[in-house]
Formats: sequence, C-alpha cells, structure tokens
Amino acid sequence: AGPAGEASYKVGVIASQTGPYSGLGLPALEGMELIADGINENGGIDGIPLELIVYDDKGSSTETALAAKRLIEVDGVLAFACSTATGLSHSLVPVANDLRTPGIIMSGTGLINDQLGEWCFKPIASEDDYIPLPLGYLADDQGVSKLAGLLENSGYGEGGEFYLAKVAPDCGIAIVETQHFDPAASDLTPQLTNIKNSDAEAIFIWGSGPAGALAVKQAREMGISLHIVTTPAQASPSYVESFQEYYEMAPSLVCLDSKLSMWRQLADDDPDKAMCREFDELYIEIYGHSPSMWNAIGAQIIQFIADGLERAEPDPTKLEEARGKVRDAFESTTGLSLFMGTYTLSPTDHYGRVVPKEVLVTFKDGEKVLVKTFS
Amino acid sequence: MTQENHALLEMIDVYANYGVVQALRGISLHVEQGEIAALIGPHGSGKSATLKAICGLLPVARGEILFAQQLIHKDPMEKLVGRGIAYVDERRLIFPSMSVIDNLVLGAYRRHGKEQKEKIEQDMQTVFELFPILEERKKQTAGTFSGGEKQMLAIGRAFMSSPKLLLLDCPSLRLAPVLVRKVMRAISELRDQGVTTLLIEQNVRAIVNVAGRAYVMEEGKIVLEGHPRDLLAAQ
Amino acid sequence: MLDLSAILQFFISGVNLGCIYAAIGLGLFVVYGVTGVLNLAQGEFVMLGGMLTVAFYTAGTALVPSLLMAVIIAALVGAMLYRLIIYPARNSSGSTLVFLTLGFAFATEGIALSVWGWEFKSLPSFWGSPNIQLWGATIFGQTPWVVGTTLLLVIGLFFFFGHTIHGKALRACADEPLGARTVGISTDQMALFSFVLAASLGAVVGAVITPLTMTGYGVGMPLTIKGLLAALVGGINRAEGVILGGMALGMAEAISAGLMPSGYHGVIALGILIVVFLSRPRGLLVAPGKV
Amino acid sequence: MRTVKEKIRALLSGREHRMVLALFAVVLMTVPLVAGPYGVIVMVDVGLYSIVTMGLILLMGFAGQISLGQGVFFGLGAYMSGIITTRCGLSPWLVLLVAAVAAGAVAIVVGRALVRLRGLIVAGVTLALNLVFCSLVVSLRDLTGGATGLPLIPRLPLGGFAPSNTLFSYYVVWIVAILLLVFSLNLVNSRTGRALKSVNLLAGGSEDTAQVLGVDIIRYKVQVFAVGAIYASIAGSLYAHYTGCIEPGAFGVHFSVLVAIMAIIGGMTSPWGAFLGAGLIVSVNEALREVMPAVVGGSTGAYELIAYGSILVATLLFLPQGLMSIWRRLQPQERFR
Amino acid sequence: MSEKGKQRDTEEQAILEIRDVSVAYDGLVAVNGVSFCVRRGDIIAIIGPNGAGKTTLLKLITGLLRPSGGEIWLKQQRVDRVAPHRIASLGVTQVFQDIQLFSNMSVVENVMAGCHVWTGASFLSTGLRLPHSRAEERNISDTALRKLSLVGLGQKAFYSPSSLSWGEQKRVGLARALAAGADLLLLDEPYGGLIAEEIGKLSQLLLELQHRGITILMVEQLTDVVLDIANQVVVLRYGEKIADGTAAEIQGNEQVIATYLGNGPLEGDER
Ligand SMILES: Nc1ncnc2c1ncn2[C@@H]1O[C@H](COP(=O)(O)OP(=O)(O)OP(=O)(O)O)[C@@H](O)[C@H]1O
Ligand SMILES: Nc1ncnc2c1ncn2[C@@H]1O[C@H](COP(=O)(O)OP(=O)(O)OP(=O)(O)O)[C@@H](O)[C@H]1O
Ligand SMILES: [Mg+2]
Ligand SMILES: [Mg+2]
Repeated sequence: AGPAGEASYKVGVIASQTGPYSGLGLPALEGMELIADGINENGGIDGIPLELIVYDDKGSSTETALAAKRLIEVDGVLAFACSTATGLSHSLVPVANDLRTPGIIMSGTGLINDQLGEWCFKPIASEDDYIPLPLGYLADDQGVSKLAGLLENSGYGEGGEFYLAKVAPDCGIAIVETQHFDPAASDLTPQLTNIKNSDAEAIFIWGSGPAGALAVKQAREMGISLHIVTTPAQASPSYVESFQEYYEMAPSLVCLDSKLSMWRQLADDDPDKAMCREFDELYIEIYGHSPSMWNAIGAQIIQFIADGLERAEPDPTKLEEARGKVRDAFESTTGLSLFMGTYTLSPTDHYGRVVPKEVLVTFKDGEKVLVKTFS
Repeated sequence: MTQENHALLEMIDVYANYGVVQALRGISLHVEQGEIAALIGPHGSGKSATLKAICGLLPVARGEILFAQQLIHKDPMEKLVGRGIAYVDERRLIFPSMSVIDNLVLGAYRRHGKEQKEKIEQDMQTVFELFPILEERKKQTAGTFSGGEKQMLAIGRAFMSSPKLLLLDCPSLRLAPVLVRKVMRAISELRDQGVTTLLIEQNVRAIVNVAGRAYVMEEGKIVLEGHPRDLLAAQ
Repeated sequence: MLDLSAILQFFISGVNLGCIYAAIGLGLFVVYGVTGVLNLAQGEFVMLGGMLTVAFYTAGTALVPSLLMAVIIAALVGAMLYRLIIYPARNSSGSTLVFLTLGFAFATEGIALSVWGWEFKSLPSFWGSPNIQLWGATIFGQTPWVVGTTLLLVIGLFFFFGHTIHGKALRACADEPLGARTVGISTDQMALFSFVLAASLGAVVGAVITPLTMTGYGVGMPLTIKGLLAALVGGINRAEGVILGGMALGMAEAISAGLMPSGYHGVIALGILIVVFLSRPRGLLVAPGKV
Repeated sequence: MRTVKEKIRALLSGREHRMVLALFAVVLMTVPLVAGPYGVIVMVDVGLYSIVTMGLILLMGFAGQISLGQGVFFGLGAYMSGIITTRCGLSPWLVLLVAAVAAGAVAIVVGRALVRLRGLIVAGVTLALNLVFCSLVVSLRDLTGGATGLPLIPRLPLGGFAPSNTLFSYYVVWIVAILLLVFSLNLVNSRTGRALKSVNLLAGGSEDTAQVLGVDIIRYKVQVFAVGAIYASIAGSLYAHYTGCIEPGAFGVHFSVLVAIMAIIGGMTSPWGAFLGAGLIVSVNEALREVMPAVVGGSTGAYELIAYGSILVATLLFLPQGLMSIWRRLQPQERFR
Repeated sequence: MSEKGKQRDTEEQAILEIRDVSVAYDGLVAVNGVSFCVRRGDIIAIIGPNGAGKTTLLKLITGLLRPSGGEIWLKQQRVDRVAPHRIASLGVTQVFQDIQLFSNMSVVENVMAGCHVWTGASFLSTGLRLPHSRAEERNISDTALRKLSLVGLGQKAFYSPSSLSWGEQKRVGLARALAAGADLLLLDEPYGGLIAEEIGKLSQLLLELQHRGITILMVEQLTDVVLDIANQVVVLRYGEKIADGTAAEIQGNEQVIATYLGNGPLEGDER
C-alpha cells in the first residue's frame, strides 16, 4: 500500500505481537486502536482521519528496524510509534534520525533519554521519576533502610538497577543485595535464598514478565516475609488472580501502578480522576475489561501523536515537510495531561514529563487497594 | 491340479525401475517348493533388483509376482515377512548399535504367541550351531563385528523369522571358504526341512552341488535357465 | 553467609529444574530413538498440555479429566504432525526433517496465541499438595509431582526400550530402518507411535509443571532448547543419559544462580555445561557402536 | 569420453558458473535503479543474511558440521566493530578486518575443541555457546551496553565522507557477498571442497576413508569452521555500521536458527543456496507483512506466525533438498542427485 | 637360511614391517603379537577365518587404529603413532571391505578425492583460484578420468555412487585408490562379489600394478585366486599369525587346511 491519494494522517505502529515481549505489545496495541477509533468516530483530526498501520516486530531488533523503514519508505507515515522492549526500540533511534521521521518510543527505561537525537521522542516514564514513590513508601511508611534488588536480565532490568542505585541513597535506603533472573526463569529459589540470607528488609522485584510474579509466589512459599515492592507488570490481572493467596500474604505486596486503574480510589479533587474514569468506562464498554497499564501506555501514545498532529496541521501529501512540522509540534508540546503523566517537551528535552502519575497499590480480598500517590 | 504342481514363487513378466534406470525388463521365473534356485550374472544385471522386487523393496511397474498362489507385488515388505519371506540384503542391514542377541530376537519379531516361544528358542540354537561365534559374542554390539561376522549375523537373523522362502543376496560374500561350505550345507539342510531358497551367487562353482536351478541374468533380463552343472558346462 | 539450608535449597531447585528439563529431553529421546528426527516441536506439546489442561480446568472440569483430555488432544496433534508432515518427507535428510518440525512449532505457537492470547496461566498445586519444609529449605508442593512423573517416565521408558521386544523394535527403526523392515517391523507405524508417545509425554509434563512455572503460548521453544541441551549433554541415545543430562543442566543453573556472582550465572551455568560436553565428547552416557 | 572430460573441465574452471555469476552481479548492481528505496533496504538484509548463510552452507552442507551458533560470530563481528569504533575511533574498515581475523582465531580455538565431538553434540555445544555469548554481552554491560544496546556506532566511511547510508550499504554488502560467493564457489569445486565433502558425516562422507586418502580431517574441519565464522563476522561488522545500534537479541539462538533455516530452504549443496534461502525467507516475511493486514486486519502477528510456519513446512515438503534442487532438476543429463 | 640372515635380507627391501603388533577392543584381543615383512613390489595376501583380525591389521597399518604393543615400520619410518593422513602421504592407501564411496559426490569426484594426497593447494589458494591450484585441478581431473576408464566406468562419471550396482561401486573404489598413486596398496577383499571373468581381469590388473612397482597387500577369502598371484601369504587366526610363506607352503600347512580352507571334512573348528 503506497501513499494513498485521499487525505489521511498515517501513523505507523510497531508492536511486539509475537515473541517474548508480546505481553507488552499486544495490550498496548489494543489501547492504541481504541483511541484511534475514537478520534475517527469524532471526525478525525481537523476532519482528517487517523490511519494506523501496524506491524509486528517479532521480538527482534532487525525486524523492528525493517518494519520502521517500511512504514517510512513504503507507507509514508508522518510519525511512528513503537511499543517494545528497550533493546528493540533503541535500535529505532538511528532509523528515525536517518530517515527524518518522528518516532515515539515507549520503552520503560530512562537510560536512553539522552540518546534520542532530533527525531525521537519518549513521552512515557523514566525510573528516576517514579522510584522515589516506592522507596519513599518503604523508608517513610515501613521504616525500611536495607533493600535487596531482584532484577530481570533485560534492558528494563538494567534501567531498574541503574536508577535504584542512583536514587536509593536520596531516600535513605541502602541496596545490600542484588540478584538477577532471566525473563523466562521458572525457579527463583536460589536468588531468593541469597536474599533471605542477607540482611535486607525488603525486596524490590523488577521484571516485565511472569518470572516477577513467580518470584512473589516463591518468596512467600519459602516463608520469606520481607516487604516486597514490584514494577507494574506484576499487577497484571492474570497474575493477581492466579497468585492471590501469595499476593495478599502479609506483609502484603506493593506494586507500582497507574492512576488509571485506581481512579475509583483517587481523591475527588484529583485532577486526573475524570479523565481516567472516562477512559475506563469506555474501555469496559468496548473490550469488556478495565485497561491495564500497557493498554494505557498504548492509548496515551496515540493521544500524544494526535495532539501533535492537531497543532502541526501538516499536509499529508507533502511528506517531508509534514514530518518536519509534526516533529516541531511534538517539541512544542506543553502541559499535555495524559495517563502516565503531564508532558512539556522542548527541542532539548524529548522526554518532558513534568508530572508523574504513578501510584502504589496493594492487594486485599482480590481487589487492588490504593496505598500511595505522588502528592 | 494339486498343490505340489504350483511353484512357491512365480514372477511373470516383471518390470521395475530405479527412477529412470530400467533395472528389470520382463523377468519371468519360478521357484518350486523345497528348491534352491540361484541368480547369476554380471554386475548391474539386475539380480539384486529381482530380489528386491520380490520382497517389496522395489516397486513393480508391470507384471505379477505370486507367492504360494497369491499376488504379493503390491504388499509392503513388512507384511511379506509375516507370510514367510525372509530377505538378506547385500549390505546386510544389521542393527549396528544393538547387541547380537537383540538382532536375532528381532529377527523373530513377527512370530507371536506362546507356542512360538519354544520354537524361537530352538531356532536360536540352530543359528548358534551354524555360527558358534554368534553365541560366543552374544553381547557384542553388532556394529563392531567384522565383515564376515556381520554376514553371519544377517543370515542368522533372516533364519530367525522361520521363513518359507529365503532370499539371499550373495550369502557367500565375505565368508571364509570353510564357512561358505557351511552356509551352503545349512541351506541344503533347510531345504530338507522344506525351506525354499533363492540366492544370488557370483561363483557358479560354489552352487553346483547345492542349487537345483539357476537363472542367468543380463541387462535386466533372464537369458539362460538350467541346472548349474549344465550352465557351467556351457561356459 | 552460606549455610547448609541454602545449599540444600539450591540442590532442591536443581533437582526440580533438572526433572523438568529431563522430562522434555525424554520426549525428544523417544522420537529421536525411533525415527532419528530431532523434534523441535516437543516443547509445543508441553505448552499444549499445560494450556489445554488450564483451559478445561478453568471451564470447570476436574483436574484428572482435564489432564486426560489435554493428553488425548496433544496425542492427536502428535499423530497429525507425523502423518501430515513427517511421513510425506520421511526420505528427506535429517536436517530437513528437523526444520519441518520447527515450522510446525511456529504454526502451533501462532495458533495457541490466536486462541488463548498472550496471558500466562497457572494451575493450583495438584490436590493442594502442601509445601514441605526441610532443614530450613522449602520443597514446593508440586515438586514431588514433577520429580515423580519424571522418574516414572524414565523407568517406564528404560524398561520399555531395553527389555521388551516392541521397545527393541522401536530402537531398530532408527538404527537401520531398512533392516527393520526386512525383519517385518513397520517403521511407519512405529514412527507414528513414537510421535504419539512423545506428544502424550510432553502434554503430561506440561500439565504437571504448570503449577510451578506457569504456562503461556510461547513457553514451548525455550523449553525445547533446554530439553535439547539436556538430551545432548547426556547422550540422546539412552533414557538414563537424558536424565543425567537434565540433572546436570538443572544443577548447573541452580547452583550458579545461588553461588556465583549475580548477573553472570547464566554464563557460568552454560559454561559448566560446555565443559561437560567437551570432556565427554559423546555425551555423559553413550550407546556403544553408534554415534 | 570427450564430453565427460569437457564437462569436468567446465565444472572445475568455474566456467559453468561464470555466466550466471556475471548475470547475477549485473542484476544486483542495477537493483537500486529499479527497486524503490524500500526494496533496497530489504535487499541489504538479504545480503547480510546471505553472507552468514553461505558460511553455514560451507560448514554444514559441505563439511557436515551442524552449527546452531553462527550468531556468536555474527555478534563478535558486530560488537568488535561497534565497541572499537565508538571507543577508539579507528577506521571502521580496518576494524572490520581485525574483527574478522579475531573471529576466525576464536573459531579456530573453539573449532579445535568441537571437532572431537560426535554428531549432534556439536549442535548442542554451538547452541550453548550462543546462549553463553548473549548472556555474556548482557553481563559485560560496561563494555557492550548490556541488554539496552550499544548506540551511536559510526557509519562506514568512503574516502572522506559517509555516503547515503542505505544505498552505500547496499553496494558494500553486495560486493562483499559476491566476492565471498566467488571464493566459496572456487572452494567447493576444488581439492578443498572434495576434502570437506569427504568428511561430511551428515551426507555420505566417511572420516576413515577420508583419512586413508590423506585428508587431515581435523585441519579441514577447523578451517571451515573458521571460514564460516569469518563470513559471519564480516556480516556482523557490516550490520553494526549499517544499523548504528546493536543489542544482544539480534545475535541470539533465534538468529542462528533463522540462518540454518535459510541454508536448508536454499539448499546446502551449493553456496548459491544461501541467496535463494535468504531471499525466500526475507521475501516471505515481507509478503506476509503486506498481505496479512488485508486478510485478517488488526493485530496480525499470530497469523503471520502461522503462515510463516506453514510456508516453511510446505516448502520443505515440496523441495526437501531446498530451492537449489529446482535448478538441478532442470539439467536432465546430470544424473548425480 | 639362518633366521638372522633372512631378517637382514628383508630389511633392505622391506617396504613395510610389522613387529610383534597387538591390539585389543575392550577385552577382545583382535591382533596378537603379529609380525611379518612386506617386500617392495610383492603381492602379499592375508587370509584367515572371519574375525581373525585381518581388517583390524589393515587399520593398524593405515593408522586408523593404534596398536597397544609392537611397532610398524613403513619405508624405514616408524608409523604406529603417526596420524592416518600422514601415513597416507607416505604412499599408502586402502580400499575398504565395504568400499565406502562418498555418496555426496559423483563418481568422478570420488576418484578425484583420491588425488588429495599428492596435491597440496591450500584452503586459500583454492578459494582464490591461484594459478598453481588451477593447474593442479586440471592434473587431478585428467588422472581421475584415466583411472575411471581403466576400470571401465568412464561413461558413468557423473552418476551418483548409490545408483551403481555393488560390483560397479567396487570398481570405483579401486579407481579411487589407484588415483592416490600410492606405492603400497591395501585391499580388503577386492575379489568379493566379482564374477568369474572379472576375477581374471582383476588379477591381471593387480599383476600389472605389481609390474609397475606397486606393492599390494590384500585381505581375501577367495583363496584359490589369491594363492595364484600372491608371492607371500600370511594366515591369521584368533588374531595370531599361524603361517607365513609362499602359496605352496601354505597350501600344505595342515593347520591352515583344518581351520580355514576346509578341504577336508566339513567340521572345521570355527571360532
Ligand atoms: N538405488 C539405485 N538407484 C538407481 N539405479 C540403481 C540403484 N540401484 C541399482 N541401480 C541400477 O540398477 C541396475 C541393476 O542393479 P542391481 O543392483 O540389481 O545389479 P546386480 O545384478 O545386483 O549387480 P551386482 O552384482 O553388482 O550387485 C544397475 O544398472 C544399477 O546401476
Ligand atoms: N570396535 C570393536 N569393538 C569390539 N570388537 C571389535 C571391534 N572391531 C572389531 N572387533 C572384533 O575384532 C575381531 C577382528 O575383526 P576384523 O574386522 O579385523 O576381522 P576380519 O579378519 O577382517 O574378519 P572378516 O573376514 O570377517 O572381515 C572380530 O571378532 C570383531 O568382532
Ligand atoms: Mg547386487
Ligand atoms: Mg574384514
């Protein structure tokens, strides 16, 4: 499909639909499609429909790069988004910069924030922004001063390790033990034993796949009753359901999560409550379940792009000029409030989150309970 | 017509090919019950191909093969074993990573039932008498056998299926002269017990006193038929 | 820091992992031992066993019937793999056959993804078997089931292949297929049987390990790789070898995860394995005569 | 008799291949003129895969040594190029050569250990090596950038300037590929090629016979392992400079298996098979990307995977000897195979 | 003749000398203290019952197997610890009992592979087709074709070996060995499976080779033919040498008759 004659804003999407990261890619894609459909039902952006062109990255950076090039060269997209693991999306940076097309990266780690170049943007979340929330909870609310990190061997885990070490001292916490696990690990008892035998008072489990959830289960089964905090992936409904007993064992597990999934428990004066509620209800209507964190990330990426397109008013038939305009529009995003944060970007800051919106949750009787928000 | 008048094995105008190579071009032959027959001829004349066609390894393109008055040329080889045809390939095809005893036991794979058990045991003894080395080296892995020992094992294994018809491709190959005599004598003894044999032999002299009939093959056809003694004289 | 209970815990973890790897390796062994084909779809049967059991179980069926149905379906899929893919190509080279099974594995994975989605699923421990505390170490309730299943499999296979005429006939098929036919063994039926057997074994293993490891559409290939390493390091020609190989791999992983510098244990575990490979060029246990 | 003699001569002198080779080169050089920019992009990938696959064909198709670890050497080339050029600022071209030599040296050491192994165990060890390599890259984070990846790798320069990346890469990759093809063709139709085939235990060789005929089997096996590694390393270096950012996932077992699939699908009896295999697999991928959204719509990944698996199966069922066998079938007088 | 005198005599012309060589396969002694000498230009036959260790002996000579005791001297060089391909380069080659053609090469390539030992183009020079390797290749193909026509298979040069009948394969194996240009040729049952007229032809060929100065060491079961052309016969049994001499001497040896030839009554005591 070459650039079609009739006007539409073409936006490319590269998502992990198969392979080891499909647990991130597929839900994000769902969220993206929801927003795009919503925009088009309301007459598009300034009357021009938004067209998503979706490719699978198959969990390979070579495929990711190829898909991006195809989007740019064949499909003629104005911008593209990529919902994959750090390593894969990292390899898109040179593609976007070479072919002068805005690329929106949604991988989790802040390690690459300063390598984005002129054409890449990363309006998501960066560890150093949100780590203070769980660490603050541990230090201030639970009196923990010694922490063990249990980290996934991945780009995501590397970000966690780097920023934990960076931020912990500020929160008055010492990292006394660091253990690693493979994303596909099924038995974490050796690592947990080492943590058990250290003098850590809490465990930070940092992972994106099922191994993180297994770690929670196995720790509790081994009788480790330390505080456990985890990254958002462990709050996925399927894990919560399977391992309810262990998740709720005292001291109950605490997970990072987003305001979106906890909107009911937000204070009524919370500025994001209405937005979250609206999206949640819509999501349930369309898909029959509440949006997860990755659904929300997908959704917000399209919102971010739509915002840029709206301000840039590019002429989709003049590709090169249009891409430049869109890029400039992204750079001048100001105070855009999305699910994961409020963003103000600039030519020197392509990350630009000014307000983080993570929350901490715990589990009780099969329900998530809000523990703490940024305030 | 009585049973005895029928040949045990009959090939009628059989054609068979290896891909584009015509290996058999109209073979007709018959082997009587209780007879030892031989195929002789130069290399590449289709002797091995004839045996393969009989036992179902080489698909028959045209013609018929009858075994005990039944058409068999469409049956797969493993079925024919059950009917009483045993075949020894020129490559022997023993099971290299299995022990000698396992090789022999598998020779009797098609013989089921309690009453067979004793007979199998008996046949095993017969094989051991014929080739004592097989008994001595029961546990040896067959793949490490010497060339001649493998040949003995292959013949012994074929015998273990208690065949009515034995198809032997060059049984004397690789065997010491004393053993060749022994094998030939064993085949004669088997004939006396009613086992029919069709074998390939390069050396007419070796079968003069054994075979009752010989076919000379050339280029996929049978060119001569007669008692080996006469054929030898004709040469 | 290192106390005995920690060492014991690493050991238990090694046995647990080792049994999982060995059990998958046994499935590879069954097919390889009969047909000479390395079946890279073995892990997919494990996945199917787990996913199907979960599917039936969550639909309200009791555990045993769920497992049985899963095994039956997996066995049918195994039969299909043989009939539709391996049989028509039976005269091709070994490497062609290996990649045929790989293609099948891809397709199976895709189908599983489109049917069940990407979510990981779990089962409760069988009949709520309780965790066992042993000198400060923990044995998960499901672990005895995993170890027991593996032991049963290896004993069964060892006996079947080593001591029954049908088992020997199966081995003969891979050893010298034409020779097997000359003694009246139907190599075709035997091969079909081996695929069905391997698929059923895989499915049982898949169901049994799900409470421990969870299952998802994509778990097959990583498990195949582990099983393959286990089978090769131990000697794929013998059931005992496969068990030994699985244990070696599981132990290496667990002990290096426990004792070695964190972050490098992946390198170290496999490094140990490579050393084993190189010091025993034919595998830990070998069938004599044939490589 | 004369005809036989002539035929052998033609085969040996490479005359049989010369015309095809020239045509192939001409077609390749003109591809950028007719194909769109994306076609060129895809062809760069085909070229890179072809180089690695060609090495594997020499190793597996000729010498009969299974390797599920070509990713190691592809990765070694890429990381050596990436690390040295970003840290020391040496010329990428020089580093490419250094990396190839180093990969060859590593392969000689590894190969010496591997040749003692029997049969499938080699597959197991190479697979394990590949897993070790990836873990190592992740673990040596300070050097390699870990799982996050190594960014900012410079482009290949030409003279004083770095030309338009894709087109330039296309020509570099394909010129290298054709040179290596010529080298491989020469190799297989020679004394060396026969020595390699004679030790091929996968397809009709015999080590005992080879040795009795004077073939130093260890030397040949180690050498061909090194050659395969050098091919992979060259491709890896080119890949690193082409993409500008590398991460360990690109050199995993997934890659090694993909290359093996390409070798099998292409046909392992000739180096030409590498191009057919890589070409087919990459085009199937691209075709599915193009077609599947129209067929199923939305998230097509799962269906692409199903289709990909089915195409793999179907191709191998119909052409068990790989695509090369079509060409052989077109030559009626050739009775061999 | 004194024992000493005889030894000195043979040493001068000996191309191969086996001295008290033994080898065992886990427990089974396959060759046990065998010694004999092969004079340059002779045809020497090794006979003996199946499993006597004949093939094993050939393996020891070609280096495929290392003796556990004893020495093997080839052209005044001790070779029992030398790698097989090095022994081959000293001018020894073998045709195996089971031929073992390379089925991944055409017939002519098989024979060309036989030329490996006397050529030397390296990996790099064949890959780059340096002039030296090109000339060598031409030489190889000429030799191969000559040898192939010598055994009457010139027309089947491009066939796959597996499409040949057993006898044809045998001839290719011989051509391949001849292409190696060795001056010591080891043949394991060259006559096995040949028909009468071919037997005559092969004998003639072997005699011709002998005439050209090639030494032939063969293992054979077809005793009458062997005894016809062999200058020397060694008889093995249970891995031990039980007789060594001219054909006439052997034929008169009662032990040999009893255990091997079996001219007498059929009850030979077979191991
Ligand atoms: N697998 C095969 N593929 C193609 N052609 C074959 C094959 N096997 C045999 N042939 C050809 O078929 C013909 C008959 O072969 P066959 O093996 O029956 O000969 P034979 O009489 O047994 O010879 P020999 O005495 O040498 O064993 C020969 O021309 C041979 O080249
Ligand atoms: N790898 C092995 N392991 C165990 N025993 C072996 C091995 N190889 C050979 N043997 C035994 O050693 C003995 C000698 O074998 P060899 O092959 O030398 O006999 P041969 O004299 O050539 O006999 P034939 O005439 O039957 O070929 C045989 O009994 C054989 O079974
Ligand atoms: Mg024959
Ligand atoms: Mg022998």
